[in-house]
Amino acid sequence: MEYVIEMLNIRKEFPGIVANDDVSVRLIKGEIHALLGENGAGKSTLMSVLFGMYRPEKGIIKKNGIEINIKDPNEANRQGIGMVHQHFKLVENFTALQNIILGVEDTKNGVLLMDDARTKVVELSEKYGLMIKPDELIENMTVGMQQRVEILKMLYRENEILIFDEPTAVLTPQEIDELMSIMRKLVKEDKSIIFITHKLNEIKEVADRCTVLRKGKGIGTVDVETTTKEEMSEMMVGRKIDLKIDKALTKPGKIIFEVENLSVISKWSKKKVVNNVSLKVRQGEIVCIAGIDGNGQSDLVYALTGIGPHLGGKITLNGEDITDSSIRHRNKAGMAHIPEDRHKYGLILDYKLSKNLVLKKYFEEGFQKNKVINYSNVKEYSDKLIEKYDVRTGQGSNTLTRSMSGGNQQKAILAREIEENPEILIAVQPTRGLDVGAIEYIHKQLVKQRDAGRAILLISLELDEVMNLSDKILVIYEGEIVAALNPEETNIKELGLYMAGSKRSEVVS
Amino acid sequence: MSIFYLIVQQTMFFTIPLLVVALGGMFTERGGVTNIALDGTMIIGAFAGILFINQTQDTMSGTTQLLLAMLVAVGIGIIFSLFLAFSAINMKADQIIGGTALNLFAPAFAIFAARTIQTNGVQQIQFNNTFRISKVPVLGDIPFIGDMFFKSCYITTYIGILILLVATFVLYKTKFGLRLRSCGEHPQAADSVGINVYRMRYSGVMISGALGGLGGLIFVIPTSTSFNADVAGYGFLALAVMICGQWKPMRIFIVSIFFGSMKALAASYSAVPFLANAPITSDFYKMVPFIATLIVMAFTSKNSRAPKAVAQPYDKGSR
Amino acid sequence: MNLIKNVTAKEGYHKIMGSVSAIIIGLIFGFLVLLLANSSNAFEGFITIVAGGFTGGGRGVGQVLYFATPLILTGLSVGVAFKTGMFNIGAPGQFVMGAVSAVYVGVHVTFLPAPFHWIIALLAAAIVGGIWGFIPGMLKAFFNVHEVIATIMMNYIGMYLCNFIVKKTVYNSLKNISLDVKSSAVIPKAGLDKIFVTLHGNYSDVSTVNGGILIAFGIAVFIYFIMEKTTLGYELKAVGFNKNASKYAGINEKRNIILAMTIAGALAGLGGGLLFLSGPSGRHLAVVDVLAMEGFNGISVALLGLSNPIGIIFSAIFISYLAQSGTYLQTLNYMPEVVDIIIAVIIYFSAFALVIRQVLPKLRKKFYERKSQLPTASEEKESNGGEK
Amino acid sequence: NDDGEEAATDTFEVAMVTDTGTIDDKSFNQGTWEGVKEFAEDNDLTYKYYQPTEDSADARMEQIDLAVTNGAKVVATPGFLFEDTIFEAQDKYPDVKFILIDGNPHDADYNYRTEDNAVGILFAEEEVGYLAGYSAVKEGYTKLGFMGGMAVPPVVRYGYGYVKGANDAAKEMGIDVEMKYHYTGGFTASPDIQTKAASWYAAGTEVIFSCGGGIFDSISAAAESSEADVIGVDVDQSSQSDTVITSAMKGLKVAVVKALEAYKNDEFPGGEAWVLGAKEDGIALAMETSQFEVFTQEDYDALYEELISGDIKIPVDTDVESAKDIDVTNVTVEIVE
Ligand SMILES: Nc1ncnc2c1ncn2[C@@H]1O[C@H](COP(=O)(O)OP(=O)(O)OP(=O)(O)O)[C@@H](O)[C@H]1O
Ligand SMILES: Nc1ncnc2c1ncn2[C@@H]1O[C@H](COP(=O)(O)OP(=O)(O)OP(=O)(O)O)[C@@H](O)[C@H]1O
Ligand SMILES: [Mg+2]
Ligand SMILES: [Mg+2]
Repeated sequence: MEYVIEMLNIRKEFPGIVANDDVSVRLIKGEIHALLGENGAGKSTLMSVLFGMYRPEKGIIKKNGIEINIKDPNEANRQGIGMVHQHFKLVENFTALQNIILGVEDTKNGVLLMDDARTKVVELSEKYGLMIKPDELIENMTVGMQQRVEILKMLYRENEILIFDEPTAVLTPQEIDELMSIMRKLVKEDKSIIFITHKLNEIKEVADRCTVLRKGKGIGTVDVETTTKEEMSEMMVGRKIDLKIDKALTKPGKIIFEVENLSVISKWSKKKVVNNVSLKVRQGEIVCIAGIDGNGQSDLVYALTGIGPHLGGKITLNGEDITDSSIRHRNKAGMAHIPEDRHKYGLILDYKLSKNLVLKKYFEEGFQKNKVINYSNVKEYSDKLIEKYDVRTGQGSNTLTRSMSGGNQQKAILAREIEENPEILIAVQPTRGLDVGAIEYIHKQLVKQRDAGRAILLISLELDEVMNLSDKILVIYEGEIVAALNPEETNIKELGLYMAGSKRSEVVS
Repeated sequence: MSIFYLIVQQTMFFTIPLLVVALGGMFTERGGVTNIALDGTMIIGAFAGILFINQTQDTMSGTTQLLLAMLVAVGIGIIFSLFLAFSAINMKADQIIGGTALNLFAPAFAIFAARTIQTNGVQQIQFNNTFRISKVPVLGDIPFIGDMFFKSCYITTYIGILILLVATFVLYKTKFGLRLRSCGEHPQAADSVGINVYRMRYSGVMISGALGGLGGLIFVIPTSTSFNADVAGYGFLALAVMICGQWKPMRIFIVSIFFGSMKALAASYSAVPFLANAPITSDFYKMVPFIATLIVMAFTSKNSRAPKAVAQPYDKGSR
Repeated sequence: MNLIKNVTAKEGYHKIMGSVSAIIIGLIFGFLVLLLANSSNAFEGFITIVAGGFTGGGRGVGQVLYFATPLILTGLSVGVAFKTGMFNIGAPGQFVMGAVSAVYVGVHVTFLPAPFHWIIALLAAAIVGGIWGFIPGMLKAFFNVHEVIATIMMNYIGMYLCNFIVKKTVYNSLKNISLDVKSSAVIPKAGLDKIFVTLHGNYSDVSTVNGGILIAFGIAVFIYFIMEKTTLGYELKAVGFNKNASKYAGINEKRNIILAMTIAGALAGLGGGLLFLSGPSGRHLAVVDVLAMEGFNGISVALLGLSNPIGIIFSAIFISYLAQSGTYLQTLNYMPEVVDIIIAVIIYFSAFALVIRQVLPKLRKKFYERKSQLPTASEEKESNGGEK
Repeated sequence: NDDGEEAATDTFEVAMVTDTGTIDDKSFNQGTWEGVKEFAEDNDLTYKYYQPTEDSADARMEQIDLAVTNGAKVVATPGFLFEDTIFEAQDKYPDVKFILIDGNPHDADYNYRTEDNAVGILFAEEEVGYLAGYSAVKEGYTKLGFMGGMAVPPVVRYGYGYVKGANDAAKEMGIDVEMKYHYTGGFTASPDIQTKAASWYAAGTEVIFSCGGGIFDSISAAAESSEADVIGVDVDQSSQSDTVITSAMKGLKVAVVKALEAYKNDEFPGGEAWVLGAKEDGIALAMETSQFEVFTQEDYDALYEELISGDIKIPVDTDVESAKDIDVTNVTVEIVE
């Protein structure tokens, strides 16, 4: 067999952990080769080795049968290897064009030749249907657009071997479809693709072969055509997983949380990013706001939780008008919030876990007396939560939060917010970036809260999550609620159409 | 009228060093390293440059000597800045600590070295100022403009303006500038496209060393006849000018002019007829530049934003 | 054995070891400078540096504490701001504004009886210093003005304003310094003059140290308590670590920024009060256009003390100890600047403490692994990075 | 303690303690140091200077203690700031001689007392200030400036003499002169002082009497760029800049050497308070290096004689509140705050 790239017996260690242990992957020219594995299985690490970001402790890499030494990304680039990273490597206040040429700039007498580069970028963009505006700043782009900039970076470098590290995690169904078709176009041009994903549907749809990693070890490579999803899933996790949640029918109670005609003006663009949004959440129901990233969800949540400003409208919690209340007051009135960015908002990473678990409680009677914090009570409380929510850490309550894994950080936030006994829980992308095990756990917790009579407002980009969890779906598009749907009566396709703005209905909430 | 020309000329004495040093600060911060040691760098640069002039003044004079002294100041400034670079980049140390140490070190060293090197064991270094250009040929004859900018001036003023133009060009139009900025914003991104972040950051710090050293020298030359291990805190002011100029060369230029002219006015009010008789004491005039800056800042800072990765050590391994 | 092992496992131990290594490197470097300057006296000079304040006997030790007093407070000032995520270069201005307020009260508010007089004067120092921190705090919280700019500007404004106030209200024109404060406003010696003396013939050389050092200790412990044990400290540090998350948690981040800067200013101002409320033979405010060094030294003190209030006590005493040795170095024909160079080198290397801190646990791990051969490696798994 | 004394291998017989400046401050510290150095080297004595750690009487006393511990038998201390310190030190160290420049020992309430082991040396700065002002006007300058470091007694005396001298010369010549009068607020150079001086020059001032240590650097820098003139102070400053037309000198070095000679010869003038003026040859204008063309050596000598005779009445710091209050007829004094 002709392999364009062979990674053989790769071993890569990090302090205290073996991220890749004797892993081999072989890529055939012109194929889409999927890489499957749980969080932390070592997929990104393996690809970073291929891309020259890390040097492996053991193992060799061959290109077209000849051993090569990829010592840095420059060398990878020379070998025709490009990579779209899981966390985009884009300079936010640069334009698309600047990001694309960065590192491979053409100059004349020391001056950057921007015009030549622009012409080339526009050509490429048209050829693959990427529709990039070269002079737009990254910070003004949607995630999907940013990803296309990353793809253009590879194309601009005329890379033949393209690595996509979890490209679909941040995309909408429509965008995912478009990405798939772009990928197919690319392999038609004789490029070879390594495609990392947790989603078996996607592998089934687009990949030719699939290599599975588990806990740093290579489990095997299979032919996608002839392998079932269940088989692959079992290879990945080592056990059977069922993501379908059995939840009882909802018995909604009285209205707990109500938003009327809320709008938000963006600080940056001065445009209306949330427009006249109204919604109601009742006891014992999960209302989900679905939508493509960048359609005003963040600003809506900031306005609801008091982090950001709002323009007109009214927010009522349990009958009380909290439109202009402070964040602290909202919390006390019964609002809990799982933020979308756990590092930016959710946690103080340099505080130990116990201090983070009382982030919204340290001022309460019992934890504090005359403004002096009772740290033994804090620890006791924290130990209780760690146990109850199965938060896995190195040193229990004293673990520095920064050193915890993403899933466990998320669990800690969940524990903290649920223990607030909130009237309304606003959960924003609560499973972002987590593996199936963690997702399963968090979904179960949310349903449990619903069943206990709490009102939950879920904001999610993941359609599976939306379909599985919600009792009612609101679709947000360009800051407006464009549809209110019943999950029993709709499907992913229809939802996608609303999210993409190509369909609208009269909204009754 | 002559007072007006004088204030313009004096403004340049304050403006140009601030501009040059703040541009140096801009380069290092754009690369992601903060340099609080600008003050120390100025002292070291001025020390080396003035010492050079002092030691060579029997053999040479005039603009050639000044240009050589500037090279010395630049060279020593760069060497000095390497200590910051090593600590901030290689050792990933807290950049404030490294800078503070260098700020402490510079004046102590300048005094120590001056006393050790000079035969009379004195800490001040005397110099003959043979660098003043009383009138630039041709240009000095232009009415008005000539009086303002081409009489009783120093070549350093023009070099300062040249540095501004070059800095703007380098930062925005060259490969180096683009790469440097990416390292100050998102070093991981730079690294992933094969840019050597450490090397870029070293370059940024070294530019700040070069310009800081140079700024120190050109600060001392027009306003004194000896150097006493002190630049009157102008390194810190340059830092403020850089932030106030939002890390952009032209804005930094405007802020330096603003501050420089305030300084010049505040010091020369006693020769300005209508100000001299106002019942205001000199202490208040001296406060004016600082109060004015604060007020301006209050109105212009709303959207001020530092390079994102500044002051954060870059660790290749981290994600 | 186990005790040693446990102690050495503590993070604090590595922090301290980092500082200790820096000090050793600094001293070695200082020795080289001494050799370079005058090799014949180098060894003696080195001994003098190490002996520090002790060279001067009881008085010398007292002087160390005396000079440490303002340093502790300006160090705390910078440290508190650091912990709240801000860099307060404004200690010189806050210090001098505190000083002039204390002196004003000390000279003019004469109806107060003794203990109240100096206490009120100190309060005035803290309040006015606090105002000098409050303004940059406000500007930062509401106008997004970078605190570095604002505090630098406030330094100069404070310096000139102080000169103006001295000249208008408490001026001794014969010496161009401030007037003596009333004796009731002088900070009492608190018995320290009995302890820190060197007998010299019929005369006892009494140290300048006064009760101020006890106040400084007390304040440092108090600040430690505030930062570590109270809700205020919890909030301030939270804001320092992560402004967004603090806001999310309902902490009023603007209020805390202002509060932190105000506390920082009050501390530095208090430092000014403590130093200048001294008798006729003590410090007076001179009318000069020079920023107060005590303020800038606060930055070094805070950094060396890792911004920890207790650490700051030690680092202030340490720097003062070295500075005092500079005085004695003069007798060996060395310039006092040698000591400044040594301090600079120590601070420079203390920044490497982080690296040393990372190396030390590994060395320690190797040591114990070899010793015991037990599979304890897993429990040693220390992680210092994060996802970002 | 004994150990300490044994550890110190060297002792230094002649000591100097500086005030707030350094020994190279181009002012009284430097003058005193030069005297100490010259005398000690000529007489093969060990000598050394000490720099206080801060600006307070206690810190100055600490250095005196240190000097004595290191074997000092005679200590020279320049500056009026030492007045209270020497007041105590003379009692504390009866076996050590103290030479106090620019002041006389007194306690906090200004009760003067000089013991047998101390001598206070003052200079009649107003006399040499007078010479400077007089000669400058005679030379043809009509727009004068005075910049003093700080309004401390010696500087004030220089300034008052300068005003008076200018006035008397103007009166003789029947002309009117203008005088800008300012204290810079410190004895160190700063760009602000340079700017201020440059602005005076630009506004017409022809010569500035630079009266205080380091500020000379700033003022002469301004003079150089404005092609104007400076009068130096304390020592002959002509070598430092071509703009120096003359310097108002006081015999610091001479006085120190004189006192030290007396000490060596066991004739220490303990308890005395010297005031060194024209009569004692304690002051002089630098004539040899001067750039005067009109004002001649003969003019100078005649004037000096007049000063010696005591016919000329010059106000001193204790006579009037401000330079504005000096009784003048032909000078307009403009006080610049
Ligand atoms: N720079 C690093 N330093 C230390 N450990 C690391 C580093 N990078 C990755 N790891 C660890 O190596 C393991 C593999 O990580 P990797 O990012 O390759 O996983 P992944 O399969 O891409 O997971 P995910 O699905 O979450 O992206 C994880 O345990 C991770 O914590
Ligand atoms: N940069 C890093 N340096 C050191 N250790 C790290 C680093 N990043 C992650 N780790 C460690 O690696 C382990 C796994 O981290 P990671 O975030 O990849 O978890 P994960 O396996 O993906 O789990 P989760 O499902 O919770 O995301 C954690 O123990 C974490 O402390
Ligand atoms: Mg992960
Ligand atoms: Mg990954």
